[in-house]
Amino acid sequence: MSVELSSPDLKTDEMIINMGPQHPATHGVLRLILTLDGEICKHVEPVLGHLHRAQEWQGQNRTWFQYQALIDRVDYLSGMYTSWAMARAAEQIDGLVVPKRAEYLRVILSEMNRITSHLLWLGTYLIDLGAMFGFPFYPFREREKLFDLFEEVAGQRMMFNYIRIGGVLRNPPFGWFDKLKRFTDEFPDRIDEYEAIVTENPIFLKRTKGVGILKKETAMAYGVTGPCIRASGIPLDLRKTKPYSVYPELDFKVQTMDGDGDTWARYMCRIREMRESNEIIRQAIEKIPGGTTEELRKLLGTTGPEKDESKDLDPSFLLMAKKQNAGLRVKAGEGFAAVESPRGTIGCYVISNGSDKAYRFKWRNPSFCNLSVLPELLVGAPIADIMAIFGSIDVILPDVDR
Amino acid sequence: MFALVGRSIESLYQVARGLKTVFKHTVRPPITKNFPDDMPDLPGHFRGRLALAVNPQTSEHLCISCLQCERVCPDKCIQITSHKSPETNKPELIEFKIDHGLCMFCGLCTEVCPTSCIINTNDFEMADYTRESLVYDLKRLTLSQDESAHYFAKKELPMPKPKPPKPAAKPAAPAAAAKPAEDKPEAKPEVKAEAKPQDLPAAPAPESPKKEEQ
Amino acid sequence: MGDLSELATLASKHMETWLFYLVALITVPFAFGVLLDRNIIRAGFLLIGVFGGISALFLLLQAQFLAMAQLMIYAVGITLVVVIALMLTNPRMEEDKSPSIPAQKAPAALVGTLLFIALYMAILSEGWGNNSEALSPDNITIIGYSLLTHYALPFEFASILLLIALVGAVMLAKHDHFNSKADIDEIEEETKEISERNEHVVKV
Amino acid sequence: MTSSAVPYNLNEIGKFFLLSGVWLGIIFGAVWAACWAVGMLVPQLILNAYPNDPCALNVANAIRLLTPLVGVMVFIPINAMYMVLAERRGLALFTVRKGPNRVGPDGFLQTAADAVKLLFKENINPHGGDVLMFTLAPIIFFAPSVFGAIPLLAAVTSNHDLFKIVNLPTGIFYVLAMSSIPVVGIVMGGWASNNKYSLVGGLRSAAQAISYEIPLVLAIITTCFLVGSLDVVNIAQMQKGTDNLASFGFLNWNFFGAGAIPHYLDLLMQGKLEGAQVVTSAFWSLALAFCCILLCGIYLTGACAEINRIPFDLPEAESELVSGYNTEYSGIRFAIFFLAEFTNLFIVSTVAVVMWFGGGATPFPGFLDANTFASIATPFNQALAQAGLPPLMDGQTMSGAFWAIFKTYALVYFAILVRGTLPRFRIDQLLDFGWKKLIPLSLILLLAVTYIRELV
Repeated sequence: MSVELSSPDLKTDEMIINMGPQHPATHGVLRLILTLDGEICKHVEPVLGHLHRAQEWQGQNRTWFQYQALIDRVDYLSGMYTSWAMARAAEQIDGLVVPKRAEYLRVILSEMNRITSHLLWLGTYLIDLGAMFGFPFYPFREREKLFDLFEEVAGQRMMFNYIRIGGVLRNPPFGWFDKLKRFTDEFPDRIDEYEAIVTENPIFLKRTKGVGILKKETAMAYGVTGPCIRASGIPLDLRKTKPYSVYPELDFKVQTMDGDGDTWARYMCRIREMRESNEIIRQAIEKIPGGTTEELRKLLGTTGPEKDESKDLDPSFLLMAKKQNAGLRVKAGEGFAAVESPRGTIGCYVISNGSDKAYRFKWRNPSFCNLSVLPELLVGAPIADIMAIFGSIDVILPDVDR
Repeated sequence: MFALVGRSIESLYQVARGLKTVFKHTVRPPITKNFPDDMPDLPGHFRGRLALAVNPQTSEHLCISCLQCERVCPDKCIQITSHKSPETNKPELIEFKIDHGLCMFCGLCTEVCPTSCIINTNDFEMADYTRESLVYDLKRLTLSQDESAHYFAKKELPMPKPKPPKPAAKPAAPAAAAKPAEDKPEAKPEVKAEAKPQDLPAAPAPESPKKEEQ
Repeated sequence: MGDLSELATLASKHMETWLFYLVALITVPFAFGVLLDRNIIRAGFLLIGVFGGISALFLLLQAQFLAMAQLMIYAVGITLVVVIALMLTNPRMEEDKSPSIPAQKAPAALVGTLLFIALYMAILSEGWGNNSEALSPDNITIIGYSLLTHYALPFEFASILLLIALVGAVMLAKHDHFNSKADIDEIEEETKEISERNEHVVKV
Repeated sequence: MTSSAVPYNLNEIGKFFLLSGVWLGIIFGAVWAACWAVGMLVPQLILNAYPNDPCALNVANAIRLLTPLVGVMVFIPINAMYMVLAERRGLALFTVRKGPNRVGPDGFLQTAADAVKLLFKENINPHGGDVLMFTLAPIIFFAPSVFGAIPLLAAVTSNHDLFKIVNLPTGIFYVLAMSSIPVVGIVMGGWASNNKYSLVGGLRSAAQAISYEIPLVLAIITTCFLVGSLDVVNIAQMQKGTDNLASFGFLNWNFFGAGAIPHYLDLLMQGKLEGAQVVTSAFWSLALAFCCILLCGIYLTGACAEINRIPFDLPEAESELVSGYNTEYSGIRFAIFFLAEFTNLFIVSTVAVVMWFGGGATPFPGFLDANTFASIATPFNQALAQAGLPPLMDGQTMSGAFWAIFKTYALVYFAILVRGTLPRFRIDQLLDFGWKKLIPLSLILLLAVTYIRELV
């Protein structure tokens, strides 16, 4: 039960507030023009484009090889997925079959990426809700651990440039899988800790329960994807509904929430997804062809690296299906591929004319589509809930503006 | 009324649980490091500042002015000046400039380099006062012999073949070092293929695409 | 040494008098400020200063309890609420630039003067300059007894008056009560319109 | 969590305590030295120079009167400096970090450096703002907390001679009245900034302070009513436990029902209770103790809201209002706001200690009490006496000060822990909580205490 902040029979003046683009809680450079009645938002107008970088146009002016280094900077918190979508689209045109081991590595690293993205969301969301000084550091601690692992494989912590057309860049180094396994063992306990602090906290419940309700129909109408729509009860998850890669071989559930998709449901959905991703990683480590790097070496009978020339090598142990070099060309044709990113469906539509550059790129970015539902949720919400709702949608501004 | 009391007690319990969990963290050791004092232990593949390696054994400059890195760079931040050496009729490096203010550390140049000359070092402390000072010239880019050896070992790169004795080369002066390695662009991949099974445990970074291809 | 002795004598004899003038010196400009400042919100803040000065006077009179009550209720509670109400009604914080009407000046001055004379006479007739008997420092008990015995009726009247004022304020803040249903409809319509506009924006 | 993940973090904890100990030693040493010099040394020197001169006596007395003011003036800035550091280090402990550790040994001088930085920053007047109000606001925010702290000095030093003068018969009422003023400063600052975020922050603060003042005052008044005094010294003295069971140590605190429990235990031991009385008396004693604990809880909640700390830091609400009322402030004015915030935290903690946690009384009779400290203080005093100087401090005051500081900082650390855990309320939920939960609860408690007091 809450006090009506504005009763219809109380006269007050309207106030227009410009929230952003330089506001601490707009996660970058979104500008919201709010019309407030007291503290109640009566009208909201998001202004986009402060971060527009012409990513599609750049794709048409860069070779395939160059563009894949750029593309994981679009959604910088889940770079794996953008590269993956692009790689899959190109592979579709080229008819490449990616080796099994590469697919597993893609799944492992992208699920790790999903965890890091959700962890960052968790921390910043609690900052949006005002738990500014303590809690947000805990998710970041785990995130750093994962980033250390990313660094060893891909060379950088966020701009991985790891998934390549036809496979992945390199094998994880020695001992990497053990570290990852150790992480997956302790991670569920960490999530328990977050939940002990946050999930049932009365203030948190008050701030999130029944706030920013996103109905199924609205979500469908606006093309919302990802945890936002799953929290509204629609089990839309490309990993299950349109399985790709090796997801059919892995055992996991799509996490949906019952009832109204309020901010708490979106929070809970992400927490559960982290647990599920952790399980997926654990399974993938078990199932990866060739096993860990050490086992692979043993299997091949070498103490050194995989032998290049060995004809007897199981093709599923390879990392690349196609020669990757600066002059990489993709056959003429068009392809579309979508992957399930932490924010929703990333779609990549490419037309190739057979040269080393793509003829046309078109991205479907989940943040942009999710953001479009924001005015629907914000009207009638008090100013403090604007941050709670906006944060719960989890948009990345470069992903919105491209 | 009783429901209210029950809810209040439940709320207090949950808050206490949160406080307990936070308090428990007091006894955990800090995860932060005193950065300039303890430098992070970076993996070999870390993509830091770009640099040009020299042959760790002979300290010859490895660049052969093939311009592949300049061509592949998405940001166009590499600028190579070279000319045809009158003696060997091979390209000879005059100046090599990388604008680190423009560079996005994607590492594509290191992947295409046929001689493993341009590498990403583990150095990431490049803050400077002007944009001009972020443009590194050949002198600042070239690593010493020890550093090169360190990175070759750390990145598990194949050792470059020592150059055949050449007439007018000055091995100590990398800027003017003539590159008489006539067959280098062709020969290098083979060299690597030979080298790998013997002394390299992991997949070398720049070669892996080729290696896995077969 | 002579200076010191004079100072000490002065202090011991006329300490209260000097303090009174000091407080008055602070309070009176505040009061003038309240009257003269055209910016109504600043005038409100100055009023807080006036009340603070008055509570200091109470302190000088050994009426600690009254001083604190004055500070808490008048200075902080009531005046602050008034100031906030002013802010809400005038969020753009404009100063009132309209020139005052000369026709109102003369009657205002007359009324002011008459009021002042009336107050002055009232104060003089009380003759309380002579009573120098010190109050007990712990005079809360006395105040409590007086309020509930001798002054019980005025006390109750005051509370009823406050209640009436409260109800009146609530009524004034509301729209005309009979139209409220229509207003709700109007606002709902507005909201709907806005959300439709938003849909349009999103589609574009 | 694997077992290897819980090695004890003794190093960091040790550093934290060392830091706190040294800082507190410096703070209270400096304060006491200043008070001693102004209140004892200078008057004595004057009297020695002009013996038997009534004027000199007057002057000496006038100087002595300044002692509490000087003490508070010295105390507040350096104490706030320590508190900022303690908060940062404490939060770092809770969040597996190290906290500031660069300036001075282990970050010892971090806040001093910050203070210097803030002093030298430019003072910016916002365009279109009201400069006079803008400048006055931090002072109005800060000054009352300085003056409000003065009566507490007497309470925490066991009514030391130097501070007797500031002990008002309406002490706690004075503190409450003073602590209600800072909100004027916030509203003023918010309005004078000519910034909508600031204005909203100021208005929120006013709404919050006015609504939480009621339960806070009610909680304090109920306790005053229970002990029958408004005098802080009196309240603190009454809670002083003895080793006698009828008023045993910490059980005699107001927190445990203002002595109801030890009184009951005493009666039980002496066998003065018969039959059903054993149970009913126990029940009422426990009920009173429970009421007092609730009152203390209400006070702490209301105090948190009064001083705008998480979870009630809505006026500042960084994610919504950028920085609320102090968005436009910079330099020294911002520093004053910052200082006042921490000072307020300290003062509300002290009030809680005086009202519920026994003031300067030792929790266990005989443990670090006046005698222990007297044995420390005596050699110093003797040395000073030989030099013809007044004594530095007696054991009684020292023990009182030590325990008051200890308890106050325990509460401050609890506030830091809360800050590290809880998210922030929404403004309507906050007012809802205040008006619909806390005020009725405090009224019910007032009623309950009235009756239970008679039954115990």
